[in-house]
Amino acid sequence: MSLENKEFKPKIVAFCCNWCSYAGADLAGSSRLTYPADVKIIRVPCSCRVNPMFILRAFEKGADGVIMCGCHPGDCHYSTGNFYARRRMTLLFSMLDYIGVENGRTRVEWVSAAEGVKFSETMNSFVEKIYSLGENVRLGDLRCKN
Amino acid sequence: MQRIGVFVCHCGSNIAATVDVSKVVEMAHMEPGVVHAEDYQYMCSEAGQAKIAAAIQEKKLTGMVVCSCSPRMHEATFRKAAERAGLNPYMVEIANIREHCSWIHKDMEEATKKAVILMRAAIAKVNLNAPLQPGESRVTKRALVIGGGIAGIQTAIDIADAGYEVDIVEKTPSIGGRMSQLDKTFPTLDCSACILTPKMVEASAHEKINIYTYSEVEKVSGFVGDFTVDIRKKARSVDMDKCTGCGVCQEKCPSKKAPSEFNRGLNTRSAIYTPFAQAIPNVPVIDREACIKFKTGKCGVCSKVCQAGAIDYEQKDEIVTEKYGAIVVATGFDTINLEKYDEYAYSQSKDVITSLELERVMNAAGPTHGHLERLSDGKAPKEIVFIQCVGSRCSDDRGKPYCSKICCMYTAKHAMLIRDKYPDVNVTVFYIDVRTPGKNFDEFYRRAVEQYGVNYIKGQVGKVIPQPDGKLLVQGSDLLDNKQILKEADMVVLATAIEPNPDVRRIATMLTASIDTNNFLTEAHAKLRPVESPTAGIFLSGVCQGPKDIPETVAQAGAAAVKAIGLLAKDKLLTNPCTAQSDILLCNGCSTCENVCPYGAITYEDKEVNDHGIRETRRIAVVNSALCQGCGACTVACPSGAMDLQGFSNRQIIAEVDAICR
Amino acid sequence: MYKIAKENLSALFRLIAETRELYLPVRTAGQTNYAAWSEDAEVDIDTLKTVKSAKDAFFPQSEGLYTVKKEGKKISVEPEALKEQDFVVFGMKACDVKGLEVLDKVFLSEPVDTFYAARRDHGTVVAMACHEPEETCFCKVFGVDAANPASDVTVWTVGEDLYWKALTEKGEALTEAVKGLLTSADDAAVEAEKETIHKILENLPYMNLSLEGWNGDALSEKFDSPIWEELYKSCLACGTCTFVCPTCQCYDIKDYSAGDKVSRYRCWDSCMYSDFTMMAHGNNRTSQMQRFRQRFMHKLVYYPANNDGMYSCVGCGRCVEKCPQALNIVKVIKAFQNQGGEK
Amino acid sequence: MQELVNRAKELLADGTVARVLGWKAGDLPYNPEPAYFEKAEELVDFVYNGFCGANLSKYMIEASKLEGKTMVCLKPCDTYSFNQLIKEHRVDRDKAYIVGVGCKGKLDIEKIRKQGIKGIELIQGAELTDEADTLKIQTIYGDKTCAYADAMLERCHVCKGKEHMVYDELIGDSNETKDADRFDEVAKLETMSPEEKFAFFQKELSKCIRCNACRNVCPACSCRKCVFDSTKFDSSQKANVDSFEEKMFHIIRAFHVAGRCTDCGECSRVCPQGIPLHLFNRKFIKDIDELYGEYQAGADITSKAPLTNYTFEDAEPSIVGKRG
Repeated sequence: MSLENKEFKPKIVAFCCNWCSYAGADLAGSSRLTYPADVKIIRVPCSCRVNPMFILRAFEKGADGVIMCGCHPGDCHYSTGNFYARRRMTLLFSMLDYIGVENGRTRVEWVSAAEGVKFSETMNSFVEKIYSLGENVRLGDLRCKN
Repeated sequence: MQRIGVFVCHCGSNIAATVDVSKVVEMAHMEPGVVHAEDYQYMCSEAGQAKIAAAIQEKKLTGMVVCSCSPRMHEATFRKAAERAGLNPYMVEIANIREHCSWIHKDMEEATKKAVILMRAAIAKVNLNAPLQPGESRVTKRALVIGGGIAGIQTAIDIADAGYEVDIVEKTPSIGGRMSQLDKTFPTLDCSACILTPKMVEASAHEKINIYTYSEVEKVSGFVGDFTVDIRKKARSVDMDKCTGCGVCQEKCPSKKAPSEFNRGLNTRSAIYTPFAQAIPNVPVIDREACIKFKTGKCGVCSKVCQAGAIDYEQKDEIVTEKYGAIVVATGFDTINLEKYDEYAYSQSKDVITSLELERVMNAAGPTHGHLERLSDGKAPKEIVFIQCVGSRCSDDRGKPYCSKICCMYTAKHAMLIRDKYPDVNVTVFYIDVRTPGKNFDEFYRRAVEQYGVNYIKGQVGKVIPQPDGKLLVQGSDLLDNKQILKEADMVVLATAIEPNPDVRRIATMLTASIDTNNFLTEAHAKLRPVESPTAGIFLSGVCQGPKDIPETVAQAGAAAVKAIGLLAKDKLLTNPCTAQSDILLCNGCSTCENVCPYGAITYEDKEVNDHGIRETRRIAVVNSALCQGCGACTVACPSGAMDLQGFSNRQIIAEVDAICR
Repeated sequence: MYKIAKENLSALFRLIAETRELYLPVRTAGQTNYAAWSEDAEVDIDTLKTVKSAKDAFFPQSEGLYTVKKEGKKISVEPEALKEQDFVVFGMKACDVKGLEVLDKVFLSEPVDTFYAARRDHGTVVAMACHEPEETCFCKVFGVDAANPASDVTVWTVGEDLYWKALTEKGEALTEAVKGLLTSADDAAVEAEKETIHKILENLPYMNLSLEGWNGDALSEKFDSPIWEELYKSCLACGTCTFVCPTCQCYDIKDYSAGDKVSRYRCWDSCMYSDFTMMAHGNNRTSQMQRFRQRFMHKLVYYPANNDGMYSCVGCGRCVEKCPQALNIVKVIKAFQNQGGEK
Repeated sequence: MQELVNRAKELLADGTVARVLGWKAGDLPYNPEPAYFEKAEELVDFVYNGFCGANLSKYMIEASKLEGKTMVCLKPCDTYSFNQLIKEHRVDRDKAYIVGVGCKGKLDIEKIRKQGIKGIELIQGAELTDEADTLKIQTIYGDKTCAYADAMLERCHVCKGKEHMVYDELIGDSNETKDADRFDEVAKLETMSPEEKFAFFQKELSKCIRCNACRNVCPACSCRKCVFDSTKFDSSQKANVDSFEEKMFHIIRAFHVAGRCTDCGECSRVCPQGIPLHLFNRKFIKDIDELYGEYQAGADITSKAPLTNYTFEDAEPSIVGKRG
């Protein structure tokens, strides 16, 4: 392994709801639609399970970008979960933007189980954005930096 | 500390071709808690599962991680394998290194690194897993159907035929619903009563069906499999057991000025009445608002003429409490109030009527005994205009944003029937679009146009102006010819939008079933679970879920019945253990979680707590795990972190985040 | 005695910073606190009371103790290095200097707190007389002379000049290092200043507060007094008083996990907090009354009982200024004085 | 104030209330403290003047557990907090006898000190009955004056109004003190570049000492145990160890009270480091107003809170990057 490789490799956390987006990611996989390995997916039952604490925690521990995917509004497995998630994330992202964190580091995208292509495209574009923003220096605990 | 086993699957070459599985195994050994790690060609195979079982037993594993395909594929397989080997199935986590890794990455080094990270996240999570046990709840083998229209009747018959007791609660004095008010049905032109009445009789005669008419649901508590419902039987003032249905009381009743609900207020009925001839039960009720005896204390004619002695002025409302395993909502619809549509002169002219009123006019049992005549002067009309989409597909707040779906077809039916019976009457239909997706629907509409010469004009009517001579001047536009049209008509029929029965809001609240912005009940999934409410044990039948015609309603009624039967067939329900739990010491009792729960699974109780020596009574959230579906909305709404989700706890997810970011 | 014109102070700070770290009152976003000097720092030696005391310079709000690292299955422990760099704290007032004395008794007695001891060894304190004491001050009650703080170096601001006097070896060493910027002066101006300060102090409302009855022997009498039940009621259980206090010394030890390494650090804790000294069974003190009582009993009874009658309050008055609900140690002392424990 | 004291005596005497929750005179001209009075004679210490800024509604959580009713003095802005606490079942309306007290703007001693006024011995003009718009301040360094408005708390300059949202009776008149829009500062920050915003908040938050005063005074932060004190999230980092922790704390705190914060301004009033904490809460309030319709927490006790509500057409989170 070329550990000497010091070029920027972002850490990207993707929260995916079990019913739509995680399945969408599975479909991207079975369709062999590639996206960078920087993205790591965490499965949650619903986008409404994603606590803003999780997102800040990811940044604290060194994530350079956090993306949350859920069912399209109106299609939530639990009927209303993504509606709440949408408001929560809108406010949280707005707050992060307000304190000067580049808003490209956070994103919400609705991806259905049938949208493997969209999942892959979303991840590709998100990763590209994070590369353009570079390392996350405004959020993050110094103790987690090496 | 857990004793964790890690099992890395090659999936033939699906994983192994891109991920260095031996490296993943090597790295697994480095992780805290891991006491065993191995790889195998196909973990999901018999042999693979045997390896897992052996490791669980030999290494006394308390948790395990399988690095393999998506959990959506084989999580159940591995959980069962673990359970067979004596490990709680909820101590199994899957690291998805196929769909999320080997299949989408080409570079082996990169894919291996990612696989290791995904594995670490799963290990970090499983370190915090706790054994979970699905709960059990009993199922009361009895169903409640709210609403006795065709939807409710069909659902009840289907459930009863499967051998389960069913109660129908109907608000009006008779079952039958809207369909009983219809004259003919499209696209076959069957007589509505002719096909409905046998169903009504079948339901009433069914030994498993019990019908509460003139009754309303008062209170609902409990949850799937175990609902307790209070039903208010409104005082009928007639003893159901004694009444023979002879009808003399109605004949002799001196108060005959009450508007007939059944005939949409187009004529009147007596104070003691059955809504229509084929009513079931054939037992009248006394309308206490209209009854002279109730208003003045004098009269009592009905009591005098009743040979059976069935009249009981002293009767009071009665509350019946019953237990049910499943509840089907079939509350149907009504037409919208037209007061905001002044331009159609509905309130100004008796000759502007709704389509449902036209049904009554054309019906032999209706106010005109089936003769097509103007309600103002009884003259036969020569020119009839139908206006489509009155209040449907409306962009402002006067009407409804949705398509009422049935109007195009019943208007074609009306037009056809009129042209058939009265060939000298001209029929014009103003429409926005004609929508006929259904078996034999378009053919039916084309017959109206081609065979019966109905004049369809694409365009909207701006205004209907009553003329001094009693005619109605219709101002419309013809979009295809791009011209204004002025037409004199003798009658105007409005295809009035339908809306859910106004009672549904109250009922939905009692059932904690969600309703959408148009007051239609929400289905659990728009495509995949169209007859279930998101609230477990609540099923949807008919128009309460969305506009539909009779065959669709009957189909959905049957589907709802099947879903209810599927529930009633079980003796016990296993409940998903990945439910929310409230920490009694952290809960503020603030009700925030309750407000976001789509299932009404959260209630509040005053509980005695001992908070490290401080004893007090606190208002605490309690999750009914039989109702909770585990979405987690409450866990984020809860500011103190008292509410947590088993299987996806805050600490578990945070552990995954940490592992990924480390 | 030396002096330096105030306008040359930045030159002085620059010169000190060449050889030593320099901490001094710096204004950031409208508030003055001790911070490391830099060219851009907005030095503010006119504000009488920094929000936090100068305690941080010797006992930082949080400091690492050691780090545990994991590589594969190998685990290594790396202790945090002790302070090795000489540093100067400039501008400490008499009360804060006295505060160090209180801390010394805790941290320098056996077992010695090596982190604190290293900072004390390497730190030189330049104390500053209080030019304009305020109504919240009551240092005199605890035997502190605001006009004449005794430390490594003492400075007075008089008119456009700052008078400088070294009192210890460390002070002499610092003076030597900056001598180029100092000019000799006589004591006259300083003596006059002292007298002015003393006069002001006489007139401050709290200066004659009586500590009668507060001593190490007063334990059970004070502890059991019903007055506490009255006093604590509006306490928010925040840590403001503790964190602005120059003598509060309680800390918690916590771990921070950063993936493959865990840092153990300590950070100030407050006995006002409901989770202070939280243990598996819960908290020793279950009510806010008990926590509130603890803080003042510690300052005025327990500490003197163990330290030859020395109180662990120095009368800086920060709690008087900063308590969100206007509770403070003066009100506590007065409440007992007024009610004489008769209740 | 005498009217208040008289009324309190009456209510205590006729047994309507078991205690009075108000303010007790301090030993300096500006430091009254929230206090309970159980006997008529204790009311000699009762005070209500310009320095009685404390919002007493949160004390009613504990007072609701006591035997009998508590007469509580609430200023117009405090009543929003009380309503919100009713809504969240944290106080018992039946245990409170709410006297809505008039307010002519509350004073901030820090603002007076910021004008270089020190050694304060006496302050005149802070009583509710005082008509003058200038405070006369006697200090050991001579007599000073300060315009009343210049000494007012920030929140009073953006006052929500003179109306009490909930009360049993009203005593005293209020003044109009609003002379600024509460969203002006937020709007100004919003127009800055990310670098400027970051620098601003970094500087402000670097002062945070994690004393928890903002949290503990906040009527919306009424959790029995804060997430930052519990092990539930592995988030109980007690002190400021790294600049990230203050950000985490203040963002999450603001988020937890989003849609519940009445903008009572107590957080900013009590911060020992003068951090304008209201800028966090108001950002959420402004966003909520703009995105989900105007909402004032505590204006009533029945409306659905913005974060427990939704519409199908709600803005997408991507709006954050698209707005001006």
